[in-house]
Amino acid sequence: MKKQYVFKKVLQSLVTIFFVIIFNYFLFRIMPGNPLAMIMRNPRASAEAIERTKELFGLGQPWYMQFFIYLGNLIQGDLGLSFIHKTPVVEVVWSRIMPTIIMVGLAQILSIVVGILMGVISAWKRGTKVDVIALSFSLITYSVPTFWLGIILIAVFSIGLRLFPTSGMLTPGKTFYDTLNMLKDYASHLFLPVLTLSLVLIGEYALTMRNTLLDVLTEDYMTTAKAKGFDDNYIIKKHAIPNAMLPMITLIAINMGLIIGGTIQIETIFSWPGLGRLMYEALNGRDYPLLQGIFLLITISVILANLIADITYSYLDPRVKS
Amino acid sequence: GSQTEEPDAMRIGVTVEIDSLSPLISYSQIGYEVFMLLYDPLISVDDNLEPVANLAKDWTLNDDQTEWTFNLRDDVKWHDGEPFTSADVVFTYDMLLGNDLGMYSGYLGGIIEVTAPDDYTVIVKTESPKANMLQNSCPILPEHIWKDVNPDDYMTWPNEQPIGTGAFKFSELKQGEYLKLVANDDYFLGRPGIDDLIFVLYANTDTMAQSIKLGEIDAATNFSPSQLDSLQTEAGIEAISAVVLGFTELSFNAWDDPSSKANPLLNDIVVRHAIELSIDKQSILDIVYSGQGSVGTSLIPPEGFYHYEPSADELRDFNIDKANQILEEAGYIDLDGDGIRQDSDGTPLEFIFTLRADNTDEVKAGQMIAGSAAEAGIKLNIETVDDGLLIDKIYSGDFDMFIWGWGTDLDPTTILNVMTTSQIGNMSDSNYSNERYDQLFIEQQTIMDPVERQKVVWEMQQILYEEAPYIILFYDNSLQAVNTAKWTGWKRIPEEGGYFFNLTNYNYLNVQPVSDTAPAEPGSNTALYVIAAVVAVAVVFMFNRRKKAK
Amino acid sequence: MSTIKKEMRKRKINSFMKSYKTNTMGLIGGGILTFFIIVSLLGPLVFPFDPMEFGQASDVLQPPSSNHILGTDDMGRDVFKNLLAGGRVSLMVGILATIISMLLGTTIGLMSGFLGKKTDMVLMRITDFFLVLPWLPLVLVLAAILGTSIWNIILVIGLTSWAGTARVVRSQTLSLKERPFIERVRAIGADDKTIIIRHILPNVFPLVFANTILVSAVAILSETTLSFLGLGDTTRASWGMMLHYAFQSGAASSGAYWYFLPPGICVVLVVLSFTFLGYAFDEILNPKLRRR
Amino acid sequence: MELLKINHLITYFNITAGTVRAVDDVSLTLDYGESLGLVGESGCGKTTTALSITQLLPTEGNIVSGEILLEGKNIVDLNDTEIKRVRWKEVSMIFQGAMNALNPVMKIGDQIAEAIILHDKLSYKDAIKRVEELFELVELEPKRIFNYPHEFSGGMKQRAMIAMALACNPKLVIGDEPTTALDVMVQAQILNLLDKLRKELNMGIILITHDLSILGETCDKIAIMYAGKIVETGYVEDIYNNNMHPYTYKLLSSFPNIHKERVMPDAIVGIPPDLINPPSGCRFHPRCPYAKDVCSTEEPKMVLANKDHYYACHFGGVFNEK
Amino acid sequence: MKNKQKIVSINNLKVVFDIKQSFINELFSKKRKIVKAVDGISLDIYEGEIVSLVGESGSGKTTLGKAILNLAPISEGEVFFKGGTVDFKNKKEVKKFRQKAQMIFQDPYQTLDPKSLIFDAVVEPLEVNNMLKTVAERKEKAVKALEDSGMAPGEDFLYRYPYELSGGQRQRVAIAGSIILNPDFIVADEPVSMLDVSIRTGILKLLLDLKNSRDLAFLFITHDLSLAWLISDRIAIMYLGIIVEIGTSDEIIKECIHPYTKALLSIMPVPEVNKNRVRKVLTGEIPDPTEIPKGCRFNTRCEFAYDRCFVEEPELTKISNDHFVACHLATEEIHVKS
Ligand SMILES: Nc1ncnc2c1ncn2[C@@H]1O[C@H](COP(=O)(O)OP(=O)(O)OP(=O)(O)O)[C@@H](O)[C@H]1O
Ligand SMILES: Nc1ncnc2c1ncn2[C@@H]1O[C@H](COP(=O)(O)OP(=O)(O)OP(=O)(O)O)[C@@H](O)[C@H]1O
Ligand SMILES: [Mg+2]
Ligand SMILES: [Mg+2]
Repeated sequence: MKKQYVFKKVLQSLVTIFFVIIFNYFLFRIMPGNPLAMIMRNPRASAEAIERTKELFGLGQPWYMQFFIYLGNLIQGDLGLSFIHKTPVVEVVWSRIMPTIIMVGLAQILSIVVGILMGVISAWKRGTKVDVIALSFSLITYSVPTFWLGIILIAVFSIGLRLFPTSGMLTPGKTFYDTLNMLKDYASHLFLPVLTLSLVLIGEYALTMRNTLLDVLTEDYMTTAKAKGFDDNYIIKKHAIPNAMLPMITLIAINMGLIIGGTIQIETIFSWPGLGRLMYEALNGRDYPLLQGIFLLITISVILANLIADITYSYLDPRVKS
Repeated sequence: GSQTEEPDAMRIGVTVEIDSLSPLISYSQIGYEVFMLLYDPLISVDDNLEPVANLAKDWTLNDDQTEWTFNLRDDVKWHDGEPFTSADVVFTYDMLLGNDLGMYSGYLGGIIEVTAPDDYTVIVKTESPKANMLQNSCPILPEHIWKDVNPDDYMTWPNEQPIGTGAFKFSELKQGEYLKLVANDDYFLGRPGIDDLIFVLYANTDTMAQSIKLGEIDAATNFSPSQLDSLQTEAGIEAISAVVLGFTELSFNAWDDPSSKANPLLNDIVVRHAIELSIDKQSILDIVYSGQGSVGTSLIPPEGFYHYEPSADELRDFNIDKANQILEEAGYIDLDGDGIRQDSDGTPLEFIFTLRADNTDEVKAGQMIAGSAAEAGIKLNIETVDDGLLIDKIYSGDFDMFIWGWGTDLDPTTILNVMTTSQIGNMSDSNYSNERYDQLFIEQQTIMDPVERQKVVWEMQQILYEEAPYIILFYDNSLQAVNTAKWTGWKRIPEEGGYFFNLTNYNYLNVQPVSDTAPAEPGSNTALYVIAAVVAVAVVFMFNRRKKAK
Repeated sequence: MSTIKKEMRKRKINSFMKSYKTNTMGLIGGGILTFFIIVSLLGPLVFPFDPMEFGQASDVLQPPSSNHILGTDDMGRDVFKNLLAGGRVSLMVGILATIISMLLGTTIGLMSGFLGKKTDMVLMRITDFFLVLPWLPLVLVLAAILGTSIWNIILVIGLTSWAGTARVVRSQTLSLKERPFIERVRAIGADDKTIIIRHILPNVFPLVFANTILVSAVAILSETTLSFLGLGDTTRASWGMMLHYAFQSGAASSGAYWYFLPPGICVVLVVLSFTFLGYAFDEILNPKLRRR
Repeated sequence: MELLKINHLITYFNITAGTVRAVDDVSLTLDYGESLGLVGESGCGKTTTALSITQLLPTEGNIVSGEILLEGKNIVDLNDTEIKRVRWKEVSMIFQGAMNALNPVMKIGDQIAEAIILHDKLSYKDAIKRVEELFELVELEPKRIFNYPHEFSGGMKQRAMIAMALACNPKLVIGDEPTTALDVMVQAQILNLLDKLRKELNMGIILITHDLSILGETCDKIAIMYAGKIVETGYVEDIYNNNMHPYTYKLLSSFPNIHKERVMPDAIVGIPPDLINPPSGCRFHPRCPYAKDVCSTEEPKMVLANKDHYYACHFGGVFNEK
Repeated sequence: MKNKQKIVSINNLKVVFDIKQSFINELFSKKRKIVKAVDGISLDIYEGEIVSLVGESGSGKTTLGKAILNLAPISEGEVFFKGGTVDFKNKKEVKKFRQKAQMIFQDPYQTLDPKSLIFDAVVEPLEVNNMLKTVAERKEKAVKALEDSGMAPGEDFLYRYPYELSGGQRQRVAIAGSIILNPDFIVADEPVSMLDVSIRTGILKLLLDLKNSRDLAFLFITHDLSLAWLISDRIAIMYLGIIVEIGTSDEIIKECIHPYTKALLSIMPVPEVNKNRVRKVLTGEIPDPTEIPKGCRFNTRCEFAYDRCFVEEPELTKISNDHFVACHLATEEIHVKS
């Protein structure tokens, strides 16, 4: 029965992905602009080179032909050539994907753990000072523009306290003779971007956790659990949190899309060599194939995240029908 | 102990990533800079920007000035140990001539044939005398590498491990992070003083400015004026405003054709003149660029030998009254009193003024221009777009006016070419056409005597200045900073010029580390302690909760 | 009789105000927001500001002084006046974008939930689609397509932020639709239009209202982000554009805190006030939270 | 010694609108193996009385005074840990609406087992064995112990709830409207089951309901509650046949009796009072057809009518006089 | 009874619900799942008559009530109203019919829009049916309807919100809203089951009054046999979508034949002290309506079921004038001893 549900969700996701592919393609086609910016604005370029570049990227073909070629290539895992880099999009994207995954992953884990903890404490101690502090903290971080927060953190931690480097992922070009040193370097570079992104996320997670938990705490089964003689800790852990986690799972998945937006800002501020910045560069350079590739990748990961959330949900919440 | 192990690494902050490691593909300024370090041309320029022997130790020109003979050095080796010979030169030139690819192919215009009578001699035949032969900075590529590349793939072959003869060897390119080069110990002009040369990519200049203060990088360019001010007060850092070859212009759509999508009123030179007269270039320069640069006049920047300075009565300095006067005389009168002048048909002088959103300086300049043009009764409606979209508009001729800039070469040909009729639909971004100008353009390419050539080039600039398809706004400077506490031997080229990005690799070869500087690693240990502390607190917290739960 | 209805409305508002007055969060949020609305309405009248007018070169990036209480910016303009004028733009973007988003979200949610079947399926697919599309990239691309005038920015933010509302309204409508009182109205002979307008809409309204306020917060943040990424309207003096110019001109690295901090703090405060209000209204209008 | 003796219990809710005098001087007694029906209209304080016994009142609810003696020990004075030990081990509850009283994301068997593990210190395996026995006891299939609540029908959930209530062999079970939401047939099944179990296990049961007619077959004693007060209490026979309080009389005659003549019974006019501002004197006087002046001024005292049969009325049995 | 006109006549009415199958399930599962909520019911209701429909939860009582008013999809059969067929495809006809036939719902706490004033709730039927244009007229009508429903003085209640009323009052408001159009027939779906006993009889009395004063006919749905007995002329016992027994109230209470009716009767709580009463508590619950048992659909819970019951479905057979039963035992005249 569950299998059927999973199957259905997978199929639904596939349909969405298909629509995304089409939408994705045409969205970028109706974007004005020309991929030849780089060449065009260089006085040393020759007319032939410009012509040839156009041809190389199939820009001479009618749009529907371009679309079918695109679809055909896509099926073979070929996302085309990046206009700017003149290398396959897959390679360009691949070289930038890990930094983003690591940063986003760490930030997600950190903010989920802290956010949930804060939400739980805040709900449980509703109305107390602890709650007020946690709530204000959540609401404030929720209201701060990501990039501004990043800049301020740099000002405080890098410039003021000189604790962490301002930017990059590793000290550039440095040769590391042992892994510990490298990890140290990596960690110190990771700290600020992860902190920024986490701060932005923690607020939302904490608020949601607090609210759902408050809802759950009013449910009758909480009274039952209390009547059974359990202490608060146990009730929260065993009865309240598992129920309150359900909306969190959906939120975490939905947040994936928003986090990508956050990474664009964070990667720009911290010069983090990830996908967000690549996407922004591609946008400014009108690198359609690259943009399409990244957008597709991001969208598919969001869809997959939602799919995983749905499936996890169906396993955590026995009420989900087959 | 680390002193001996750690190489002397120079980190240079840049804000644009190299677009490709293949000279056939790249069109970027950073690409030009890097290829200059990885490869060598036959002839390069010295710190006076004069031609100087490089791979060619000397050269001769025959009497009718159409055949050049270059004698090559015989002690040059490629980075992979292969010897460098004339075959490499022939191969490179043939490849570029046959394919017309990359930013260097433009230098080879007029060459008919390249031959190698022996291993260390190259003969280049040209159609007619070629004035810019010695300004040809085209890198020589290794035949033994490139011969295996299918000519059909030249446009996409990434040249991931460039092999050159240059002062630096390629080490690694981390997309989105940095490009690392290492010193070529066997460089025929002597090993550079820098061990590792790392171009570090920044996504914004703000953190880049912080980084150089913190010692994370040793040099950088492209700062904003206010950052320059704060960098100049920093000890151990030399921040400069460098004159570079290039300018920022306001370009009109000067396409004099009924099919033009531009506002036809722009074809009236009086209108273009009036707009220029209404622009207070100096005050824009002062406010937007903190005065870093100089007010612009003609197409070729003043540092170049070929720069033409308009005479006093030609000059259109800021003068609102005059702008109003010439418009009045030409019959543009504000009849309906809305502050905007109209032509005799009642069409108002109202234009779309396109600006590049990501260039804040241009946006600000544009806003100031729009403000003062209004005082001359001309309405400029600002629209901000990104580069790609602007290119699109330029390409389709669907624009009135915009601001952008050009970087130029020592030789005037490339930039003069932009205004020729044949470039409409290609490089031309004003759709300007003038027969006399086109004629002179061909002529100047063949005049070997610089003084004679200067006259022709001056006339060309005079035509442009008079007809004003461009308003050259400023020769804006490049704001650069270097760390003088860690490195010595910095030299500005030319005197008012910069350390980098100015067509010579002098500084890369001659800068030396200050011997006793220890590599600065800002607080990476502290960072670890902080992280450890956070983890510890978390663990203690969890542990406590456990205990309570029991 | 209409006087009685008015009386009823008054009673409703009074009871709302009574709950509101005891809600600290709501009071703080309302206070901050009122302050900003008044200031941004009156400020530019008292201190006129034209974003296209520049100061003198000698005025560039001057620290706070008696002439310029918040110093000057990179173009020699008074930061304080800019801030006042910027509030107007930012609030306008927030409110107009929210209206678009709410109209879209509510209509789509209502239709989807009430009509069900195929309409629901199609609309929900579209909604899901907008929900999974990564928001900022989409906004960036749309802004690039449409151009960067303030109206386009409003449109883009409105067009991309309705999906959440639509979802919420739909699920609320679905549950309302099954409620016996709707069945009763149907049995009386009312058609769908009457049911939606007279019964569903008033019942989803509290939810939409609280949501609206939260979306306003998001819209203001969005404008800031877009401007920061260079897709703002350069002819307007919004807080986002101020931050953009401040960042571009290196205000943060060159220590011009007076240029960089105030717009950011204003954004935080206004967004915070919206969020506070949203939470407060949610608590007052959707009283499930109040139970415990 | 009685199993349970409640003396002058007063429980108030302090809310913004005022003080809700939900339980106002309630006294009850219950012996081992005895069952007591607590009857009254909605909102008269039945649930509050029940929750007061195990001190599961929501935060705004307080026991103001009175004592609750469980096997002679006053459990009002117990501290937090002590009362937790009383809950479920001594006094367990079957809640109103079992559908909400079970945790939806936890297997039913586990929900029962956790209470056994907590109070009887059994291993999980032994606890599960006990759950199986309990399932058999309440006529559920033991193989379904690992089902989730939503997989059970309403009646089955109520049985599971009963099994849970019996898990630790409590001395007292409080059933708060255990059958209200159920279908007629299932209601009969559950009532039969409860009756059977009480006799087998010799527990005391308090059965809270507003349906007086179901108590005739299942209860030994009945307490009639009105507006926070007990108005009449006694053995079933006394309540049904010799009732003294007009409210009891009116309530009882609201139920049609298919064995008697078909006459439409009289309704009780009006609605129960607001417990923030209860009527002065006898709280029933505004709805009482026999009320005299004294009823609105003087609160009637409990009067003994028969053995263990008390009523609170100035004019006990007045309705018989006409 | 026979001298009265038939007001509603239902002929072999069936209502089938598709269990919502997703596209995928439809692709893969073998057959469609359907619920035969009402599975062939014929019933006549006469002017001024109250017919009660009694049965366990899920037996299809509500569905039948709704189907009569076309609030549930009819898959087979017809409904005649005052002799004419109601063509449920014609929207106008449905609307006209609805004015004459109204419904009262179970839960008074849910049946009024919390955001509408009592006035609006009562007057809404007039508005949606475009009757009585002026507000004054409507108000007069509303006050009357309220007062007829026992909410006097009506004026006092017009401008209140539902949350300001008690459950009984809300149910009266709902009734006022139903009678304001002067209907001839009302389906009352468990109108008192959510109310306290003390209030119940008031509502029941109101219904009886309305029946008598306006000659209104009711289909009174309940699961409480004693209530049905109290107010109705006839009682129909429903089980799994069909009527298994129907007769006058006294016949059903005193002389019922069907084992299911007997079981229902035996478990009726009675306010008497009777510790030794034998209750025929049926085991288990009503079967899943997607899988109705073959033969007599009561066979799974019937202690008297024999072979025939497992193969042949019994017809509703006349026992006496108004008394019909669908049971093989009854027709074979082997009357079950109680
Ligand atoms: N948490 C609370 N806050 C304020 N008042 C409350 C609270 N819980 C109950 N009350 C009030 O206390 C009174 C008694 O409520 P209680 O739930 O005990 O009644 P009940 O007899 O169990 O009614 P029902 O039959 O509806 O369950 C009611 O007037 C109710 O409104
Ligand atoms: N819209 C629907 N879709 C699918 N099945 C339905 C629908 N409405 C009712 N049913 C099913 O039809 C059967 C009869 O339901 P109905 O509500 O008519 O029963 P009822 O006798 O009124 O029960 P209750 O006493 O609980 O109100 C039930 O099995 C129910 O699940
Ligand atoms: Mg209760
Ligand atoms: Mg029903």
